[in-house]
Amino acid sequence: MNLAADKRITDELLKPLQGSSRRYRLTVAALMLVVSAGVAAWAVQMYSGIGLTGLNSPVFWGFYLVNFVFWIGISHAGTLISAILRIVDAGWRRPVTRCAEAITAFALLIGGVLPLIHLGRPWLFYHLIPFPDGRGLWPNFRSPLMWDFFAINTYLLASTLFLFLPMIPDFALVRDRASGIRRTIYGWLAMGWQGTPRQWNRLESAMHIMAIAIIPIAVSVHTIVSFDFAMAVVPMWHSTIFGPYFVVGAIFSGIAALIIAMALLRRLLRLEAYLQPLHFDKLGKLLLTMSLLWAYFVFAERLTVWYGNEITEMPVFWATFTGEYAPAFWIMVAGNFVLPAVLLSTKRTRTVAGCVVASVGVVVGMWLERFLIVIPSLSYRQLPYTWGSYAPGWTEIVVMVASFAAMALLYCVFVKFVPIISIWELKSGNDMDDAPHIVEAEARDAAAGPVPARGEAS
Amino acid sequence: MPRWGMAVDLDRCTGCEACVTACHAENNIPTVGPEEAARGRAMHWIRVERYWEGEFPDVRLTFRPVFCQQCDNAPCEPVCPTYASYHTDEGLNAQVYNRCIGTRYCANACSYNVRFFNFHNPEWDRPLDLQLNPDVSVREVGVMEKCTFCIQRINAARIDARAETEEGRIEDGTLQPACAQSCTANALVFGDLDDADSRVSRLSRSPRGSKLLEELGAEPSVTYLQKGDWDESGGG
Amino acid sequence: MGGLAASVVLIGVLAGVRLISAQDRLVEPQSGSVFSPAHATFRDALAHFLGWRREPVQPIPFPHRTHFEEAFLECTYCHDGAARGPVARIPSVVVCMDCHFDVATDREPIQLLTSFYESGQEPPWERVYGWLPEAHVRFNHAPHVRREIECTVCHGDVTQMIVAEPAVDHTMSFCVGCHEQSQASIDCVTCHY
Amino acid sequence: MDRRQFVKATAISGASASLAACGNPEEQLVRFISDEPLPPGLAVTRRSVCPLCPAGCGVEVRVMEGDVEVVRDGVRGIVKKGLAKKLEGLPGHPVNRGRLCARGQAAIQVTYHPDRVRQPLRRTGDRGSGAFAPVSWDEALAELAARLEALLQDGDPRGLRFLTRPLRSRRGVVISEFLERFGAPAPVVVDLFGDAVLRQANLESFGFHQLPTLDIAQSRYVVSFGADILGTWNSPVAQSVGYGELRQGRPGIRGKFVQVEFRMSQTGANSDQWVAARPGTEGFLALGMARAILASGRRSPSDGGRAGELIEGWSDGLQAYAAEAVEQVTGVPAATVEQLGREFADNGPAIAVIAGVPLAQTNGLFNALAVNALNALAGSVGVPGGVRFTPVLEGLRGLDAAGETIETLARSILETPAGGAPPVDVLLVHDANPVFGAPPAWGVGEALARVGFIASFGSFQDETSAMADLILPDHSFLEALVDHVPEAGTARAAASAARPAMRPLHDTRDMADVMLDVGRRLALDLPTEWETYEDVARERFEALPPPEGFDSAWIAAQANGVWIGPEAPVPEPASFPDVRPRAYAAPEFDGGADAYPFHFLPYVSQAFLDGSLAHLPWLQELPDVVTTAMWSSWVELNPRTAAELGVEAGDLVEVRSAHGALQAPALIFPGIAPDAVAMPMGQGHENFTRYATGRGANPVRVLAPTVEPETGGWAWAATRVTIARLEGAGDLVRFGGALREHPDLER
Repeated sequence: MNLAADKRITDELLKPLQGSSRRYRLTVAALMLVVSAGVAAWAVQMYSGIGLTGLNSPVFWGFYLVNFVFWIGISHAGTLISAILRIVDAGWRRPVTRCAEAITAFALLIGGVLPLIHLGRPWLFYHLIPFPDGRGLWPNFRSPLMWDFFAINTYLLASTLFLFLPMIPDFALVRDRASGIRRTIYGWLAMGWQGTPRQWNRLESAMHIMAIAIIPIAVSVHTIVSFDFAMAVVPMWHSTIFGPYFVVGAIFSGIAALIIAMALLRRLLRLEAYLQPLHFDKLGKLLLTMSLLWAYFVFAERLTVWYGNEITEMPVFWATFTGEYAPAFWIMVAGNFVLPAVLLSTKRTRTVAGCVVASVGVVVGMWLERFLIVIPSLSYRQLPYTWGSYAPGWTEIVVMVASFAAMALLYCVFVKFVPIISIWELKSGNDMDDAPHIVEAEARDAAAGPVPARGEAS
Repeated sequence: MPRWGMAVDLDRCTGCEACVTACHAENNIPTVGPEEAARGRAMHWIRVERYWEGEFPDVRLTFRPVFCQQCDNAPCEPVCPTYASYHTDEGLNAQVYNRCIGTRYCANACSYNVRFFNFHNPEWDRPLDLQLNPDVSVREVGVMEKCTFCIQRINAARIDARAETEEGRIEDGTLQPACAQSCTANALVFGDLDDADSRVSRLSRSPRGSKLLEELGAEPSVTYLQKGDWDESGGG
Repeated sequence: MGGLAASVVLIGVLAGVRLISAQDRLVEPQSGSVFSPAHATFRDALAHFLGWRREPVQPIPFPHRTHFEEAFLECTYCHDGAARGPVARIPSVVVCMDCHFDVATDREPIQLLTSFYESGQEPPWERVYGWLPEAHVRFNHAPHVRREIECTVCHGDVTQMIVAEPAVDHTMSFCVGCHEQSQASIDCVTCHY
Repeated sequence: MDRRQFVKATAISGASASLAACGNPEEQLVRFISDEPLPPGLAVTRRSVCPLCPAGCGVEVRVMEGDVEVVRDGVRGIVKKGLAKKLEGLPGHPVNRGRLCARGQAAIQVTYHPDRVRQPLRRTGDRGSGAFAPVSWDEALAELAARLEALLQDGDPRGLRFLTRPLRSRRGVVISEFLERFGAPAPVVVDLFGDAVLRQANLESFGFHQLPTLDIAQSRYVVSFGADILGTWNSPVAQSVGYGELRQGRPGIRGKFVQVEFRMSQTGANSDQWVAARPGTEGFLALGMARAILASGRRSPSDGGRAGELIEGWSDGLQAYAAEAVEQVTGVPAATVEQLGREFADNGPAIAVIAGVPLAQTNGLFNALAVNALNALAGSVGVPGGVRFTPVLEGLRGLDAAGETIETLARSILETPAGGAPPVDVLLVHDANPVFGAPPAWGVGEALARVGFIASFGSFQDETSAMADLILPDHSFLEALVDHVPEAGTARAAASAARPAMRPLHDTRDMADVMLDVGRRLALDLPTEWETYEDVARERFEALPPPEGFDSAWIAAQANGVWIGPEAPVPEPASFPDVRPRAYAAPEFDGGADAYPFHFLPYVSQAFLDGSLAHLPWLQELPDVVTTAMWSSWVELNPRTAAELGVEAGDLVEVRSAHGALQAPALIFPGIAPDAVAMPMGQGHENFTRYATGRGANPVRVLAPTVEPETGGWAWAATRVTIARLEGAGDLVRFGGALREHPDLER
């Protein structure tokens, strides 16, 4: 690759960082408004009590936890794409990784706040933190919620690091082109990056260690989230399959979210040259794989419940299969299985648009899956006298909308400050031949002037 | 150290619900009003479940008082992240309101659904608040609450017993939670399960006895004595 | 024997309620006025959360030391509930007037005290110790007194104070420390229910 | 947060937790000196009697010191008062034996009710509008005395009437004596869902004009014809205590309990055998059982004694009541009739009891006489384990319905031609709400509107006291001296007496003291020693034999909460009325079966009784045990009927009779016959405190004014109705979920 191509990539990818359009500012303002509405709803709920939600006895958990599990699931986008693909050194990952890692960090932030919103007395959340004092009080380490607390914090820390490390060379790049306060801030973020071989070496090995370490963390996080349910003797929660089922579902929804994010970025930031149909094709295949895996788990779960015919589980089974929750169930099956299977099995429909449509189906389906796990089981517990139902309250709906807005907002802000495609990784890629656009540019540049030896950038 | 338990004789229980009101009076349980009740937030630490069987005219209706079973192996306890729900030395599932941050996990874990949550601050139209029992906390918004076996009475009885005798033993029958005290048909019997001679432990060993949702393995401290059958020989 | 018991009971019954009632009217509740265990205002909630509090200000600088050293009054003479039950109680001005009808009537504070009594009011004593309802603490003096735990352990040497001061911090660690030392129960529901 | 500072914060502890003023000096109120010295933080036990139903359960009142916000001489402040905190059954009371029902537990809320009338009120708006303004007691009493004085001046003392609910205390004597000295007719006792029919039957069969005491504890077989013995009827706590013993109180012996009714009540749910008999045919079934006993030779007709002789065909072995005929009439299978008869005779002591729907029929008296005859045949009357009668204490006897009823009173007022002076000029109302409880056809509301002057002693504004010109609020029972003589529920004579458990919270006065005061103002010739009601109550107690260790029964009653009479021999009936034997007549229903296909079976609500307790929030939120409904009223439909009408649970339906219509949500109820609908009484108040006003529907609105012809008792279960589904859903709040414990697993 030549210098001109490098420069071209750098220029194109740094473009979003240089100023913003009116449309962009309006979008951010609108998103901030929605997020503020969510914060306000939470404030009102704290003042008035969690009774503003639709929660009741017996449905003590509702939309907040549905969205919590949903967002934690989405957060698995980064892990798989980035870490696994890094480890196996799949070349096509390069334009995709940062996009995915950002989803992880933001989804975790959002997902991590939701259980706090869900608390009856959120101002006392510090009871979860272990600290010694004369009262002899500790949090209860036997509680899956404590495991959650630690797992999510660990994952948040790790994924933030994992996102941050490969950004350092790019920060340095921005630093070198910036002036004034921006230069100071990016200088601080670049942590003295000079691009020495020693630094590259360190970065590479750190990335490698993180990539390996974060996979078990990610798997454990969603396993532990599944344990929040599986540990309780609630019909259709108390299941050994929940750990892997949740992890698969998480990765599934994460890929779908990633595809949607990529499609949006591609369109809005004019990154068609970098996020190519090739990437969608590969992610589409992955999504299809996960869809089949997910379907397998759902089949296994429901078959065993149906065949086992336990008196306490069947009311939940039938409520979701033919009863009041059946519409949600069948939309979920359509979105999570039928749609991806149809659209993604053939090359002809595995286009960018096809992938996006399938992904939207999956995101909706996976949200419904979380809903179908949390609500029907609580509605139909062991004693039929206690059966009840649930409909969300206004704060729950506002906060849910705000959580989606928060994701969009964080992303909007992120792309303005950080190159959303890892510039150095793209440059270092040896598979750029795959990208016809780059090859063409190279050819044009070659015709224009002398070309330095390839691969010397590092 | 005593291990508190209860025996519920379903053959005696008439479903009169004296226990329900007695519990409200003793334990400062708020009335939530019609709108909140319609949302499924009514609080009754003890309730009388009713189940229909058969069709008219061969129809049966059975009652079963259900309240916290004070399980030995309680599912509500390990799930609480702050130890607000924990096991006392005397075998009670205690709820410490101070520690409760309102995750409501315990309520999900409890298969008997006997935990109640303060979705809003409880309110008493003045001067109804003058009736509140000063020996019992008034719980605020965001806190889980449940049957305590009238822990305030247990503590008071223990203090009295220690003042009176050296070993401070609470004699069987001197201590009753409000529900058992009001029970018109004497269906609820409370006492020390570790005292082999106490009424409750004798009833708990009855062949008519069983535990609610026994198969879940929560090992409740409450024994239900099933309805008897009448036969003309006069036995039962 | 039975007659004796009966008359004892009867005295109890008859002493229970005298039918002459002061002309008290219950305060009319304001519209929608409710009792709530939470804070009345946001300011209260914040002050509670952050632990802001006001030092107690007493209407009369009650000299505990004088009453102990010169009048030879035991703590339980005035705080008569301590040995019997949960609440030690701040004595009524009626108890003060038992003596102060005659004693030290020339002093200004006593005149103030008498004026409170004559207007049918208690002096607005402020509590020095105590917990908020949200602390859900139930403390019973009687078993502690029966265990012969000196008042000074928890209240400092009030006999040497003029105005009672919060000499001991009634923190949970303070209670738990003592309970652990004396092998009393530290089960949560011993105090929190 | 800093824990140390947190704990240091000053606070108002447990007993005064109700005051939010802590720590804010600007909110701190003056503290008045208390004149009720109570041990701080400790409970004191006082005694009382539950006033909510005529059973008269003894009550233990837990009283503790508490802070009360008051205004004293215009200054707002706080004062420590002794406050009732909890009611518990009085151990050793022969009726309730230390137990107390849900309603009794909730009685404490009467005292602390936010909508209690706090001082005398004078009407300022139209009658029934509920607009009142406070007046002083002096003014109020002067006004009442002036109205009464005017009657005396005009020589029309018969223009005064007194409406009261049945009273089992000497307050009844104060009322009666007052009226007699005044020259007015005897008080009109309002007891709409009462037991006038059964008292009459007991008088005719056994010579006792009172309700029976059921010795269930020692019985081996109990058959109840419609009587809600474990819920609301007679002395439910006493009967429940006995029921517990019947079931599991005796080693090796477990009694059987049979319930005969058309709609499963809470009591019916507890039966070992539930028998659905058509309303009004229960007496026929009882005689079918008697016939089976006679035919089997287990008993002879002479065993029935006088009670048997009152039934036509008795001495001939009741030929008309063959099992097949019984099946035809009642719908109960012939084999069941034979089986019940055989078991009843073989498992003595056995009890048959009748109340409720079977008596609220045009043939109610016959049904009661039939059951009495069955009891007599089995030898169950006056024996342990059978039907007994509590000895009557002369002079302490209560005030029961007799003579003029609210129906005849209303009619006499309404029949006065327009413009003519109505026969009632002054009406005093004590604890009765006939405007709510009487069928509309009697026109009680219209009649009251024509009365010149109404004064109510009500503690609450209700439909009747809203018609009053003057409200003279009574003490609550905890604030008053109470005495009570139970009519039933104990085999030994008993009488309760207790001083006030706490000081009055409001500016109220005891009704009896007010009557005595007015009597003095009018210079009526009342006994001079009756200075206060306490003197009246004590007077007759002093005449009772004191138990061992006491100088007087009055002191004993207060010390123990109850005076219990010596073990007395079976009371001898005073005299028998002269009546002829009777034959069964089919019940007549209002509304033809074609136009009105459903029996309408209202029932006394477990929570609210006849509606007089609908104002208590604990009882509003108490899930009805059979339906789990709270804060609601509802119409019970058989699932099959509901399906035919296309009605689902919660759907709004209209109940229409020939006398009116009402709307209420439907409730699917497996325990009711397909051709009947049932509805609880108690809701549908137009004006009865914030908790009951405008809530649900009042079934009385559609009831026919039919009466039992011989006793004049209201046949409130003799109406037929139609059901129609309306658009939309009703306000049905339920606590419980699924109806069945094992809902179908297959779909």
